[in-house]
Amino acid sequence: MHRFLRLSTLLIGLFAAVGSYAVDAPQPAPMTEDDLGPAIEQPIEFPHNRHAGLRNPNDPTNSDPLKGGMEIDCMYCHTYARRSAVAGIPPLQKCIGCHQSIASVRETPRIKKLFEYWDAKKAIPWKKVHDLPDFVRFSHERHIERFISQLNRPVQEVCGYCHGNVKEMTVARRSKSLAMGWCASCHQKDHPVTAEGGKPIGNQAYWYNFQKPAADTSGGAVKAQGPNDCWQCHK
Amino acid sequence: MMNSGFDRRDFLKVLGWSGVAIALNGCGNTSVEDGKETVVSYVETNDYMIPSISTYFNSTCAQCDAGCNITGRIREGRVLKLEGNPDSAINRGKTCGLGQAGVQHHYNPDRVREPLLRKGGQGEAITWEKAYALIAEKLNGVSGEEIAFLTGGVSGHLKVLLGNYLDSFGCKNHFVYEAIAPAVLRAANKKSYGVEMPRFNINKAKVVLSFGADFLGAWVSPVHFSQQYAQFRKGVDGQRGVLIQVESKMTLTGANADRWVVVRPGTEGILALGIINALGTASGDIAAKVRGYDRALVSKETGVPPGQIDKIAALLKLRSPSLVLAGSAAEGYAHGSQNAAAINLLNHVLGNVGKTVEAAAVVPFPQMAPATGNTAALKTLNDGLNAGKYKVLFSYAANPVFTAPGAMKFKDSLAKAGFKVAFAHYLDETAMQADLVLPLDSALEDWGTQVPEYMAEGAQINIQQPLMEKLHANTRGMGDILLALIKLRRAEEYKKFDDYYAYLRTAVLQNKGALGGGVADDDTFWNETLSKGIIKLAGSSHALSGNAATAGLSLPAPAAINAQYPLHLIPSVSASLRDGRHTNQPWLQESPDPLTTIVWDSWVEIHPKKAAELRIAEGDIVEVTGKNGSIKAQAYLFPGIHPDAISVPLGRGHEALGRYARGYGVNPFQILDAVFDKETGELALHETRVKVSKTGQRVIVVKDEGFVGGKQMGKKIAVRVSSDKVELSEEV
Amino acid sequence: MSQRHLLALFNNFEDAEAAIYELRAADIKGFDFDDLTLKSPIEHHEVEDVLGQRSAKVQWFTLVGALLGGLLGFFLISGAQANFYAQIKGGKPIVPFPPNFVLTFEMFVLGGVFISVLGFLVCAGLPAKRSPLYSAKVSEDQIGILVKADESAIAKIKGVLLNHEALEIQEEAGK
Amino acid sequence: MSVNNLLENWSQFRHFHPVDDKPHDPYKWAMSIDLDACTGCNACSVACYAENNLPVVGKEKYAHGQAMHWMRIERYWDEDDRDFPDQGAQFLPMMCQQCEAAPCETVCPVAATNHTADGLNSQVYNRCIGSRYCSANCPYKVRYFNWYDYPTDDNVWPAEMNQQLNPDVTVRGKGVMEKCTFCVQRLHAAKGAARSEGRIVRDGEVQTACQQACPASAISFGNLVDPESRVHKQWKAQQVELDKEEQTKDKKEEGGSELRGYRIFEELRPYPSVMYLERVRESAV
Amino acid sequence: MKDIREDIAWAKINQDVLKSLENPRKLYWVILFCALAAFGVGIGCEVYQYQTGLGVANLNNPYAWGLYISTFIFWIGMSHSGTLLSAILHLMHADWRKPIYRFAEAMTTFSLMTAGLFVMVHIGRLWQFYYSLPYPSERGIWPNFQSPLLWDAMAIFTYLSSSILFLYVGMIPDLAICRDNMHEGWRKKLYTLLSLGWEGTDRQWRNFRVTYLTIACFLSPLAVSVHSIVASDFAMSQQPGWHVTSFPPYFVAGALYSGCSGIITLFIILRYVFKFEEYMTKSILKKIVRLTFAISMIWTYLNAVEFASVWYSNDQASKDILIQKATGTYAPFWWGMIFCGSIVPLTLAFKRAQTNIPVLFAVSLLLNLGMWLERWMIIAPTFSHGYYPWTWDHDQWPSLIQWGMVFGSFGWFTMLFMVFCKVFPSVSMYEVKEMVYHRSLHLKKSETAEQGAH
Repeated sequence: MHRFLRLSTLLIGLFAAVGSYAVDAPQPAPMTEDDLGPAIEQPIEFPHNRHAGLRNPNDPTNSDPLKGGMEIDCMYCHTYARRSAVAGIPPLQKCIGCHQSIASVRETPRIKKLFEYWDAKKAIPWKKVHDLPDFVRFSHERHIERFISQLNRPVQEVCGYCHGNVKEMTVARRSKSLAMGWCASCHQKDHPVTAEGGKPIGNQAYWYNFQKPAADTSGGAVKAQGPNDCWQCHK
Repeated sequence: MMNSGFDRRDFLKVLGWSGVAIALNGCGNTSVEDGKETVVSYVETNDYMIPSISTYFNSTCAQCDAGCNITGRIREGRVLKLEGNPDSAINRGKTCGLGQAGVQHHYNPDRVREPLLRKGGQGEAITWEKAYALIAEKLNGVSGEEIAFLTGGVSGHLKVLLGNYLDSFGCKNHFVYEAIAPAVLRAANKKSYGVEMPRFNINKAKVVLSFGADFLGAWVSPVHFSQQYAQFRKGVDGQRGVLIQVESKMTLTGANADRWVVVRPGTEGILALGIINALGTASGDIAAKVRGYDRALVSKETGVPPGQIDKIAALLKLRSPSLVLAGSAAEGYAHGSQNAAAINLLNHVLGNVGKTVEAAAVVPFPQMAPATGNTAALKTLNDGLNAGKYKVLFSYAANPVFTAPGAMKFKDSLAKAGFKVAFAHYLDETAMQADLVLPLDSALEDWGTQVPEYMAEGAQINIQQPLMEKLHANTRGMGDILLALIKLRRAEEYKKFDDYYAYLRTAVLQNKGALGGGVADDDTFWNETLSKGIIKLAGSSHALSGNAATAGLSLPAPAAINAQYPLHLIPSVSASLRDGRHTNQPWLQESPDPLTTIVWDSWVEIHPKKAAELRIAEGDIVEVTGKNGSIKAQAYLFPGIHPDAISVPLGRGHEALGRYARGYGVNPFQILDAVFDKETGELALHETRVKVSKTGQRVIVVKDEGFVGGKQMGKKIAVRVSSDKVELSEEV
Repeated sequence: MSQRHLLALFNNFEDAEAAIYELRAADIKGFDFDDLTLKSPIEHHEVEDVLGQRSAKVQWFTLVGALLGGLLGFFLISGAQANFYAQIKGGKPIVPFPPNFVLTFEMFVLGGVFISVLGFLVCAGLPAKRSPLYSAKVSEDQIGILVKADESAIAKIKGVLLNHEALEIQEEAGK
Repeated sequence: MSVNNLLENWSQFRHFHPVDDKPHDPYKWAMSIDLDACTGCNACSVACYAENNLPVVGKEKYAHGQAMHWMRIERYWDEDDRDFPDQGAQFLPMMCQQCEAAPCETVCPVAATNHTADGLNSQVYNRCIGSRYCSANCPYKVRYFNWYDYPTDDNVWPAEMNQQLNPDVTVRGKGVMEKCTFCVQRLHAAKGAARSEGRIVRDGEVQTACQQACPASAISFGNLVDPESRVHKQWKAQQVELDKEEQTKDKKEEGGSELRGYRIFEELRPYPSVMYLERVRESAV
Repeated sequence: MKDIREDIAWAKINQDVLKSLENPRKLYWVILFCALAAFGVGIGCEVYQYQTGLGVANLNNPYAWGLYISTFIFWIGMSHSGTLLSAILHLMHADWRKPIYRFAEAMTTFSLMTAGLFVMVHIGRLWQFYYSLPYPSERGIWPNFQSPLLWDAMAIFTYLSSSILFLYVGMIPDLAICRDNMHEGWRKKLYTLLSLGWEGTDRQWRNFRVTYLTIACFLSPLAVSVHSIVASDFAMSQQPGWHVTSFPPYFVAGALYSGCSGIITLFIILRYVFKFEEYMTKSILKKIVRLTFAISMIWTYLNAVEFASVWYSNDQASKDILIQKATGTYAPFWWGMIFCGSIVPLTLAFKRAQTNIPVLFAVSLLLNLGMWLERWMIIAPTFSHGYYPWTWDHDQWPSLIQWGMVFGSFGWFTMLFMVFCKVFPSVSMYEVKEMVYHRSLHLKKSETAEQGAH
């Protein structure tokens, strides 16, 4: 008899749990850093850490290639990100532009390989690391506008929302799930519309759901969610 | 930027890399992926090259001779779409369906990719060196008289270069052939107005009376006229323009007319004279000429009710200025020139010359002016071929094996030429007969200049430039080929030009002053020219001669009914397929004919009354028999046609031209009689008489309209209102 | 004191009923009347007159299940409609009542039926281990009376049962 | 959270649409088509094929009624029994009317078609399971279903042809419903660009493919809530209101007779976003 | 004529019914084989359609639904018979239902399963079918609860699971009988497992009765709601010919109608195949036939109401469709529906026909044909003759693939049904015993009363 009571309690509990989860469903936990995508072999093992990583304070000349980076702005190389839907891979000429005058690493295997491509005038067949499904319309430009221009957040932080801590990686690896629920987990947060030092928004559209964002009672800052309509992200 | 000396051509090479890497978008991954696809990246790039951002380059549409200026949308090195260039006076940012399909000409899977040499029944791929050597060998010792060069309409620098090449042999046999060009009209205009192609200001007219001119569909410069038409409908001084269309088979323009007047085929001229008579404003010669054309006679001969003639005359009298147009339907008879002259006379009588018929601007470089095609040239060529005059024949941008009237037996004549070289994009019927086929760059890959025949406002020279890198490595531009060939003759003179691009650039820059370059340096001017895609010129215009002579104007009475072949065959020209060179563009095949909504096939339009008489129902396969053969096609009952006529559209019925064209429909050119206009020697397209018989088969007509055809079944869907019920001037 | 089971089979219900009446009236020491179970091939609800109102509680399960289902249905659906992705459809409100009521009804029934069946299993003690004494005849045409009683009472009970023309009496082996 | 959201915003979730008290803000895309200017030339339709990756299905499938023209030109004849159509034909470009209260939206079982904040009837291909209920419920029958897998069908996009495909628009595989989107990819790009500049899209900044091609400029398209837009002015001049099923024009005695703007099947109350202007024919001839 | 003999021995009931699990007539195997073959055809068609695309069904753009949806409704309708017999008649204490309700309920379950298949066959992307189910997902999106299709899905799920439970719960005592009489083997294990240790104790019976009654109470309105929801698929839409207020009752009546005629067909088959002449008596058959006749007249009436309300409405489009149905391409089928649905059942009014098995068999098949046609005539004309004349298409004809799948569905249903009847007792043994018991009690009572009167 108790067995069955247990069973029924269990079932009712499950029913209730599923139900309450379901009701509250659209807040899947954002994936953690541990949730790394597969390691990807690129034609050249590009050291993001070396380029974008933080400087080693003990080494002002930045001479040791194993320690410390050069704090290069993400958008120095991924220059399309602020003007285009895609961040883009820099053209080979950009790599060469710097590396032809950096003699110290000129003979390392990776740089040699780089120059081989350049001499053959062949583009490097980089593999896509963050490859969204083809029916998704994601614009780097919009997100950079929103977070870097309007909210005046640091570049690496903003890029890191989706790309993780690239400055500590060599070859980039996907560290967020990039699945729909994950995107939504950020879209449904109430982000401030503008922040100090950010670009004013003028008369532009930033509200969704047919309602304008209300001023937060405490701070007075206007907050808004990200877009929620299907066509915003699906094509 | 490391390499600042980016030339437009290098840029194209850079662009090209990625074209390969892009697979079918959307059929690819459906979930987040890592490391499966390759990123599009460049070796070198230009500042304005941003992935996922389109760039736009101006060029010229080559789908017909109207010379619309277009803008190509280019992304990741591929041209995706063509739009009209808003700065163009001709098309003002607009395009027609035919123009939209230009990308399908470029990406067509059936393009010729290698030079092909006939070997038995097959073409064998050879190298360009071998091809040039072969041409040189064949031309060796052949006199200029024995060479014939057949082309479609050409203009601009290509025409100059071609002329120079022919000159190098002393050859005068340049045949410019267009199967459905308004050649009779040109001659008639020349006589009536002093110019071949004046400017027609439809937008300034309050009444347009068009005798079979399908200016909204396929006549002269349809996109330009469509815009004028829209303005004309909005009205001058708030008075909405009235369009009256007179023809035997309803064209797209006829379908848009306020009043569509059906006439007995070939009697358009008589009606024109009848209207002059009814107007009663003419005097002198003209009055004398039209005196005989009283309304009873005209009504009897044309089949137009007398009341109708009066109404038209009254309207023309009341609303001025008006515009009278003579179109291909009026010209396509043995007395076509007379018809056109009579119609043009009406413009004189109404005082439209100088108002709505104006002199067009002229490009001040006569050598670049378009060599306009006609059918008389084909007749001459055909006679010459039959006489065995030509040892070497070149053919470019013309497909006479498909478009020559069946009575001419052009295919057999062609076999009599010694060595036939075809410059071709596709293996069309003519290229199939050639000994050597040289593959051409598509219009979106090639350089060129073009001077339109119909000048919209000022004079302009159109620039054609590549919108993307070549799709196929072994195709060449026509200009490049001509340059290579002419180098074989006059090496010294042309050695400074590496390629046609260099030739073009030099030629344009030489006339920088005349082309409005002013003091700009060469590079700036050239880059600006390319970025605009149009060179607008001040241009001059020949004055119109107000010659309203009636001398020699004589119109025959309508032909008696031929007992054996009782019906007129009206080969109709559709806006999208024209003479059939674009039939292999699937968008056009699948774009329904505006009036019948039929797709992918030919049909025989027949009036329901006549059909009832012959017991023909929709979908019956009927045999249309004329003196020169017969064709079989599905019948379509069409109210907009004279009961004594049937109509079959041109353009389909290909035996070659690739997967989208071959085997769809029938080719009415095949059964055309070889009747020519008495004055100009042009082929009279509408003079073929036929009979129609049922074959007993029936098919379901593949068309867009539904089971009840064009009925609205009492629903308020497409609504019409009478002009006195609205106030257009109050609209936005 | 150890107890034993005893199963008597009867040819018809009247005999069994009479036997039960007598057992109840007899008030045998060491035998709790509640330990008497009637087994029958069909339902004899008249037996309640004898056995007393041993009430069934399934309907409470039903009530709770149905209400739970309905409530859950309505809130699940409304909540799902009004989540972050709320999209207007056809000009209707984002939380439209008619469809939600339809679905609430379905969920009401679903909850009711499922929990009723669960209640049935709980109340009827199913699935159960087979009782120590069982005869296939019970599922055919005979009525069985299963009695659990102290050793001391067994003989007495047996007497009563045999009195009422019990066809057969099975006894659990003594412990 | 969701239940909180539900309770907090209850009145909003119970709000009917469209009504005056909550107009679209800042965008409501709408169109008006002047049938007097439309010549029926089909340029719009071909432009749509080019812009939106529409498959060419071929003769056989066309014969089965499986054509995919998002924009179709209908040709009507007068229905009097005269021998000749002496007033010409009537052309009507018909595409998705982007109804404000679209019958298709409510019936989709998976919510693949919804109403967007800028007044479009969205169609999410990757969500669609192909029940075709939307098509069944569409009064205009302007929804087109992928009966076959056109991307892999022979001769639909053979090698090279596929390079023409617009990367901003998904190529639809089999089993998915599709329809005119008002060229949402263009709207999206224009809105993005405007937003970066802190303003809304100006009239004329964005054109649909059909509008851009139309040689007679019969189609105007724009933001209906922008008082500067041509579409707004046209709708206003014709006294056509988005959320009404009866307009001034329908009340002839009140002076609506000189207007020529109407919407098809307005009486079914889908509140279409496309206004047609009646074709005019000269009374004098 | 008696519904059943009161003196039938209980042991014999067990014996007779259990025999049906062992050795049916040869015809059983013939039917099973044919059903398998038909199902195979259906599978083949579906595989082809799945791989090629729905175009092979010869549906087209305005004409988006075809036989799949019509047959879907047909099967949903079929399922109502079981509920009618087992739940509604149970609530009404009509004890003649007892020998036959079991197979009727099985019919409910299997026809629902068949109907469910059609939903899947119908959709364009079967591999994404799960999108239509309300389940919590990482994406946080839900199906559209406004869509009548979703109500359908929910209603069918509820109905199917409730029916299965009802069928199962009602079968537990019988399963115990099977358990007690089976020799060792997989069947014994199966029955032992399924009978949950049922021993027929008073406690079990008591709860059993309440549960059974409760489910029956739920099931009756559920059945009505299911088919009125199916009707909503059409009535809630805007299309002419569908947007009819009387659709829900009309659909329910149609459902009961086709269910009853389905029962007659299967009654006759089972009676013969499993030699159930003593239990499925002609007297019971006669009762069902009379019920069927009554329902057929209700259906006819509602049909007439529909026509009349369309005819007198101001809605020209709906009127056009009605005219189109009666005179257009589909006229033969539409008149066929009227004939089979309203004229043929008139034969059932004749007493002689009410027990004439060959006649009833033929009539029941015709009635079902009529009801199938009815569903098709709801779907097809609206698509071919909707609001928008430009897209009218009167020539549309379902391809062989569609027909193949319709055919296959009958195979699938028959197969499931036949297997069920072979594995589980298709006559409820304990309820037949109850019936016999109560009737004999009644008889005894009246006899004693008579004697007392003497």
